[in-house]
Amino acid sequence: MNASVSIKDLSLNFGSVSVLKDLNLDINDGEFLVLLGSSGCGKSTLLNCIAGLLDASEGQIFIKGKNVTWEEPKDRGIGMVFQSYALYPQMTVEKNLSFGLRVAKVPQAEIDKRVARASEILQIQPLLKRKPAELSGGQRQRVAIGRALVRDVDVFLFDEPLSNLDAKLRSELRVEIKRLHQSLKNTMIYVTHDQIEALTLADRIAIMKSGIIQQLDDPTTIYNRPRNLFVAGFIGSPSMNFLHGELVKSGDGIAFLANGVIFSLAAYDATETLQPGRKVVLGVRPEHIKVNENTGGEEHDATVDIEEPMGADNLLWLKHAGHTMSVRVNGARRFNVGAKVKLSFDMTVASVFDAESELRL
Amino acid sequence: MNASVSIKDLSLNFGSVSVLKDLNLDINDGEFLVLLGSSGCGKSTLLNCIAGLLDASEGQIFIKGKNVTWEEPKDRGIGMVFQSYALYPQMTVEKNLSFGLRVAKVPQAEIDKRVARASEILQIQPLLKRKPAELSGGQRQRVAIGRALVRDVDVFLFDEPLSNLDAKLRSELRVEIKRLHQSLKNTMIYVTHDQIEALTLADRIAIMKSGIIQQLDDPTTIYNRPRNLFVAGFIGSPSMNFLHGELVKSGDGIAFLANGVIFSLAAYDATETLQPGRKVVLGVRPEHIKVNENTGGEEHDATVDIEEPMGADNLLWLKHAGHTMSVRVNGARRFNVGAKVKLSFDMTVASVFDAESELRL
Amino acid sequence: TDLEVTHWWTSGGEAAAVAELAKAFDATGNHWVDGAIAGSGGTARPIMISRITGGDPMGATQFNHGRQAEELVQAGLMRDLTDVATAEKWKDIIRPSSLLDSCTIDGKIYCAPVNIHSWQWLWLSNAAFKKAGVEVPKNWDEFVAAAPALEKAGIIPLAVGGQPWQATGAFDVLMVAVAGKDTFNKVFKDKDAEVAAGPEIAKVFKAADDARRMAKGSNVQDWNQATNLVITGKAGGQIMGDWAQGEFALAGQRAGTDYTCLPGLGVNEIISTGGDAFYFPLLKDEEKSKAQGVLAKTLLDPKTQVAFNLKKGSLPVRGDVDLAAANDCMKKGLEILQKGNVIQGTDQLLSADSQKQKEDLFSEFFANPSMTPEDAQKRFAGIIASAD
Amino acid sequence: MTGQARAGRPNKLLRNLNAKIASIPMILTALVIFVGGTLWTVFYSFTNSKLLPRLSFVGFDQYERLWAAPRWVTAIENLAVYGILSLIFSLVIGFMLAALMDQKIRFENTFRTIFLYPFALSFIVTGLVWQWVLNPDFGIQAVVRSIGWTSFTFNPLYTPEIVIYGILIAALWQGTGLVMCLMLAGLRGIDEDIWKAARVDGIPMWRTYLFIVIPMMRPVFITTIVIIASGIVKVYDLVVAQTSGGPGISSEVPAKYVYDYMFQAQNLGQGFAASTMMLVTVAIIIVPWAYLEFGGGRKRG
Amino acid sequence: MADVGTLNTTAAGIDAVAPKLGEGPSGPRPRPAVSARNIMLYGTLIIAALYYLLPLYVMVVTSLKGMPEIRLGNIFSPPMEITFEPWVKAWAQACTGLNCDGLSRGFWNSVRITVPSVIISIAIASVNGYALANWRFRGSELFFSILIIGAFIPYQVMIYPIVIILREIGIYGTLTGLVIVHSIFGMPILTLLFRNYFVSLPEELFKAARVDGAGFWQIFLRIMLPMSLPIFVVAMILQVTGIWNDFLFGVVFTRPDTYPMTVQLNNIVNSVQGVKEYNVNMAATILTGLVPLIVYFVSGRLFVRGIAAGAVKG
Ligand SMILES: Nc1ncnc2c1ncn2[C@@H]1O[C@H](COP(=O)(O)OP(=O)(O)OP(=O)(O)O)[C@@H](O)[C@H]1O
Ligand SMILES: Nc1ncnc2c1ncn2[C@@H]1O[C@H](COP(=O)(O)OP(=O)(O)OP(=O)(O)O)[C@@H](O)[C@H]1O
Ligand SMILES: [Mg+2]
Ligand SMILES: [Mg+2]
Repeated sequence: MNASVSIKDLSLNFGSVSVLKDLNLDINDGEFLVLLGSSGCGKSTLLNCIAGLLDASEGQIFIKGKNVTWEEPKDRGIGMVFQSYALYPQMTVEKNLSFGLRVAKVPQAEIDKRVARASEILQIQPLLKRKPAELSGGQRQRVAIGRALVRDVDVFLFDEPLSNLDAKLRSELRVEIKRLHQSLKNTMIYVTHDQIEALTLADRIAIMKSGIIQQLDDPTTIYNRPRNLFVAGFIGSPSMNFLHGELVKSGDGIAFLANGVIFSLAAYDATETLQPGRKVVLGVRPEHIKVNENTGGEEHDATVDIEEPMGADNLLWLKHAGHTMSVRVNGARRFNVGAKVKLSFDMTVASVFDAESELRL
Repeated sequence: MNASVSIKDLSLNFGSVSVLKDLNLDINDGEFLVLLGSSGCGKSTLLNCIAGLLDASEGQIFIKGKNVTWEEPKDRGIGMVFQSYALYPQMTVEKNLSFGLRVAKVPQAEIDKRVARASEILQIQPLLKRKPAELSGGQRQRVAIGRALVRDVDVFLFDEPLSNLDAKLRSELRVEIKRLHQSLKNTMIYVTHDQIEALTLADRIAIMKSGIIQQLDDPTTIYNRPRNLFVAGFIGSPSMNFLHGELVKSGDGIAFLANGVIFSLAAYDATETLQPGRKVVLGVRPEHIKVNENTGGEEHDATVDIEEPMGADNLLWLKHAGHTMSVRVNGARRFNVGAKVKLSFDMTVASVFDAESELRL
Repeated sequence: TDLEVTHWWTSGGEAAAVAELAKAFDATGNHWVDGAIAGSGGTARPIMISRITGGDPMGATQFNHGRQAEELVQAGLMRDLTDVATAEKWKDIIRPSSLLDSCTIDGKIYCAPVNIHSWQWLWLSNAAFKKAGVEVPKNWDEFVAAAPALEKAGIIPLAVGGQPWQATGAFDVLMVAVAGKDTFNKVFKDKDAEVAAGPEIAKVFKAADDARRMAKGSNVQDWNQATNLVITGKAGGQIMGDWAQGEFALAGQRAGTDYTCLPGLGVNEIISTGGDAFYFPLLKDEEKSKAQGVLAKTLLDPKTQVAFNLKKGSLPVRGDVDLAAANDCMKKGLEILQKGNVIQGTDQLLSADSQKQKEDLFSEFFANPSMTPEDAQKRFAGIIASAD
Repeated sequence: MTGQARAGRPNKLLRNLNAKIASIPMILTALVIFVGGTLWTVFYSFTNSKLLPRLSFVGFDQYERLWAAPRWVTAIENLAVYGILSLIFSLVIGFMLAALMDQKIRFENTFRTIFLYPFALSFIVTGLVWQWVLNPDFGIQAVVRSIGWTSFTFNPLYTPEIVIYGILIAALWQGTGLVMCLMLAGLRGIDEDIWKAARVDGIPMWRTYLFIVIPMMRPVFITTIVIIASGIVKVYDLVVAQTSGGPGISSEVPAKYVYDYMFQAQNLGQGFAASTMMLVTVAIIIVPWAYLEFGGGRKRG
Repeated sequence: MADVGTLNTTAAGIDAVAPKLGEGPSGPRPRPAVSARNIMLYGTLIIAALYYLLPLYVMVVTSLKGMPEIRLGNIFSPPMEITFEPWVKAWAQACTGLNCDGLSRGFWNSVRITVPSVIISIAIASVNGYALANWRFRGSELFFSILIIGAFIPYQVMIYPIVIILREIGIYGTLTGLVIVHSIFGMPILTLLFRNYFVSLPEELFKAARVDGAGFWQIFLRIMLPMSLPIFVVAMILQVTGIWNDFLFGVVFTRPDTYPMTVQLNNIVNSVQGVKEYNVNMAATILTGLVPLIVYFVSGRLFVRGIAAGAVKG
């Protein structure tokens, strides 16, 4: 198999609490996989299992085809980057980078070479003689990445590496990590609860909830075809709008009925799976609703409740037939609170979920 | 004057370090003013001065026309909400809300009434008997707001109330605070370093840097007509693109020349202030650059360097005549890295800054 | 050979006396390594015992004459001195013979007594009585009668230090003086609780009650500080063993002129024959064992006995030495000894445990005026009843 | 490591082997010394061992005698009075000093050093010094009298009813500095926003301390109480140096009873019975606490 | 850190007289430097400081007086005539039994006892604390709980069993034996301190080092130790004072030629020759306490920091 990291039936309990449940995951060589999920869902636990910092209760872990379930972290060919940077405060940057190599008794010449290369890639040469306390947050995180880099590992593990940084720095380093991956082509596993990071960085995203992977797919699929209600609600900011109602027949096609309002589903991407009478949830993303733009199709009346101008965009909270709905419009378009507007829904990218199983139909 | 809070020539030093410098600020009655700035610029210090938690070195503070420079915090008619919630951990929510009133010997009936009202507004009735430790972050922050609410104050002060919350909760509470302001119509002063919060909540934003207010304006003005380079760069995510070059004559109009490429400034909103020969910086926001959309105007060649899909949007990092430029396009439009594209710039909303004074021209 | 000797003789007179022992021992070609532990037997004894039981014994150690080392001997931790004793004919020379009996367990001799200490002395400051304008008393009753005059002159009538054994000792002395030798023996030797609860002892408690009243205000802990109160005339008198004499001597005072001593409190001229003895832990080292023998011999050498006891203010354990240099008080003691008016010390008669219980009782009694003599006597009888 | 895939889980005992090896001193101390020594002590408390331990059992005799002994009862009462007062006063004084020190004062280092230095001195030294300062003939009483107030009486060490307070004064002098340090550390750990919130709410300072800050410092108080309490149970040297249990038996404490009967009275059985009673007392106090602190709910693995 | 907020909390509490009216006080700050609050604050502190300093003052003053002057009475009055005689005597001449070389002998014995005891007990306790914090294994918490409860056991109770154990091992009376005893009795509190401290260090640091390939000892020596200065200072101070001041073990578990200074002090103080020589006693007392005092004065600042890190959390 060409899976770089392969996890088979992994379970992990802390005492009586089961944190990971029968988890299976294959990560391809050179892939950038993001583990996304809310706090406490077990992302870090999974990453620590892969790194060998926690012992699995059941199951096996393979890295590059080798069963490493009981190997020491250092023998697994992994490097890890932590949220809090975890730099050794008493060592200079250079010593931080070379610590693992010195422990492994790599010859000095080789150490120098690798440190030089890593610090060049990360552009931290001027910082080599400083101590971590003398670095800014972004610089520290770069050094932390460098520590994995010098060890020439097969798999990089990142545990929320950017969440201690401020927004601006975060977006800068995001780009850097992306560049790093493009040039190194290592396998990278990246834990985050920030969906923007997940969407921008990932080749594939694994969305987790309570120790179970909900969906494992590329970002576009995850965004546009969420497998279930949880994924749909979790991804996207502001959240997808959910309308609870049922499917009804309308003409020859099928439509959605909620609070007495009918939405045609003719344009939906999988009408064949929709049966009338079923209780469903319709999900539409805020940017897939048009305001006062006559598209020629179906239009719905709504009232502006709150307006949140965000610069490039303008977020409207609308009241529509008993629902509150968020809609994203261009930042230049401003509305008064209380204004009456007309909405049209882009059903080609909407999602319909079964109300009971919560799965996408 | 109808200023609710008025600050006159306020200076504050910590020892020899001057943190606030001759600051003047008038906040209107019922206004929602956001103090925005990066970490350490003095936002909290200013807020603490208004609250009376720090003594000004120089200057005066008026609240509702009364000079309160030397008043106790409790006598200033202010309520304050802190980033760390600062709830009293061993008291129930109810006690937390009423403690200040009980100390002030307000009659019990009145206390009950006010607590009931506040908890209704904030929808925390079911939590009244719990201790803070048993609440989620969002609930805690709501209680913290409630504590200001029961005290029936004229001015609400918020010090980064949402920055300890996760993204989802943050956007929810943001809406709630906005609603609260719409219904209470109190004066609110809100410190944050999150520009989205600033843009969405504020009636006016005061952007601070090193203890000095750089610009005080409504969000649209701030976003579209930043007074100087700092404000322009600070607001907007991703940042405005800056091109360094100079003004040249082109035909009868004026144009911008950078790295040998000419940009016509005919559509700029204040061409009269532009003189040829001047060294300037051209600032264009990522969403004001169109990619491969033939607008009929000037077009520039560029190459896609990195693509960051973010769901609703897609952020492209482009190489263009020696600059790196970020451009925001619709999330549905995807590009390959290395693809050649054509850009057109919307100069009606661009900004030109003097390279030396850094002021917008 | 170096021999480490532990003891708790650290006050001025005591230290001078020890120096004599060391000198004599060093003269035999060996070396006395001094291991003094200050703070009376209470502090030092546990340390000595720990070391012996812990397997790190010293060459020789002081104990009070009596039952303190009984169990160590029984556990086989002590050296049998019978060989030395026979060679030196201790049986013949040591007097009173009860001293050697205390060293004898199962017919074997385990210790070398070095001195006789008697408790039954009342030391009086002549200067204090002069200041108070009364005659120096000749017995306990006169002393009690003189107390108010002393108090009026700002003098504490009776100095009693805070250490518990001082109060106990004073009581034992009062018992001999007030109730006589027979009662004393009935109580402490035969452990007759009935006598202890009886009228004779009630009289003793009455006297102790007097003593308690007279002792009010002596804010000192150590016995020699109390003695010092007498020496400086701040107190009228002190009930203390003959070792107090060493302190008077060190202060340059002379018996008769500066101070007066009343053996048996001037009532019953009887003295007890407690004292100190050296015990020798069993050592593996041949050389050292031999040196122990030498030391034992040296300790009982007449010359050493004289030199040591003169400094120490105690009586020698052998009847055949010449104590021409002895002062008045010591001579009085020798006389009584000669007459055979002796009793055994309570250390010899009672176990350490019973002694401790007594100490607890009497230190409380002396410090707590609200404790009635009757209550105290009841408790005393209880202790005697369970004593061993 | 052969690189060969290993199927099974390696031997459990060998995992974390280094940690186990490194913990051997701790395990030995805990098991052999503390558990073993304690059991040994309890075991022999049922014998009538005298100078040397021996196995002649007498049932609860030693305990009956113990509780019949006025000195033991006094010792227990003294320990209770001393313990409760010293706990309260240490905490109160330590906290007040810490609160004062926490006011951004100048010369903080100087004051802290002054408050803390007695802690560097042993109880023996502490006892000696205070014995002297409180000596009625030289110390405070004499000095006050010499400046004219002749009826002034302050003679705790020779007054049986209040002698325990004389010891308390010395103990507080020696120990409050450490408590202050602990409290100061605790105060500095309080979120400063709490102070601000309380001020904005108009809560007076003493109420802020009493109702908000002190409850928040629970962990500090627990640590402090453990440290003070373990010292209280063991109090011995100070009493010996200051009063030797006197006057009479009025300042006796249990540890001294144990020591005296084990070594001076050469009645190990009695001493062991007394120590066992002390251990029982300690266990009654500390086991529930230890359970709360360390038993329930692990913090992390 | 407590901050300006705290400061002003008090400031406001007492200084309620600040101008209140709408009238603009545009002049200088209305708060006087010497406020009622400051008088209260510093007044209390200074009174407290006097209480703490009094005994030290008495000790020093007395040790510089001659005996005649002491007998005259007032212990608080400064010496009329300063004499260093008592110090000389305490250090080099005071007698116990036959040995008249004062404290000087005990001093070096104390050094010989304290240095290895401190080093070894801290070494053991720090490794224990580290293992407890970062490498938990089954039962480790149980042993730790036993250890903590052990902190409450009076030393006297343990002497007998320990004497037996040391005797059985055959190291009774040796320096090794004493060092072991000190290590045992220092272990509970020190282990608690170290454990709490290591728990408070970021766990990620430990994980990072493991990923870097460092093992149990390497992480301890190269990562944890260099970060633990404050807690080591605390441990060092506690142990230096504890061991230096120890009397009981020093006297029970050594022999006269290796008696520590405290035993010597006890001998000098309790060997009264007639009148107590208070001046010599005081000088001896100060001399004995000098080492721990110096340790405190030098590292007091780190002590508070370390306490904050090791004692308060956990
Ligand atoms: N040592 C532990 N003992 C017991 N439970 C633990 C332990 N570590 C983690 N858990 C629990 O396991 C669950 C998963 O924790 P984990 O740290 O993997 O979450 P996460 O997804 O990384 O969250 P976050 O985004 O907050 O880092 C949580 O519910 C947590 O409470
Ligand atoms: N008590 C103080 N003593 C000395 N300097 C201080 C003090 N408090 C704040 N400062 C300094 O004053 C400046 C402004 O601090 P302030 O807390 O107002 O920043 P801020 O804008 O609120 O930052 P943040 O976003 O991080 O909260 C900082 O440089 C800070 O270092
Ligand atoms: Mg995590
Ligand atoms: Mg701030």
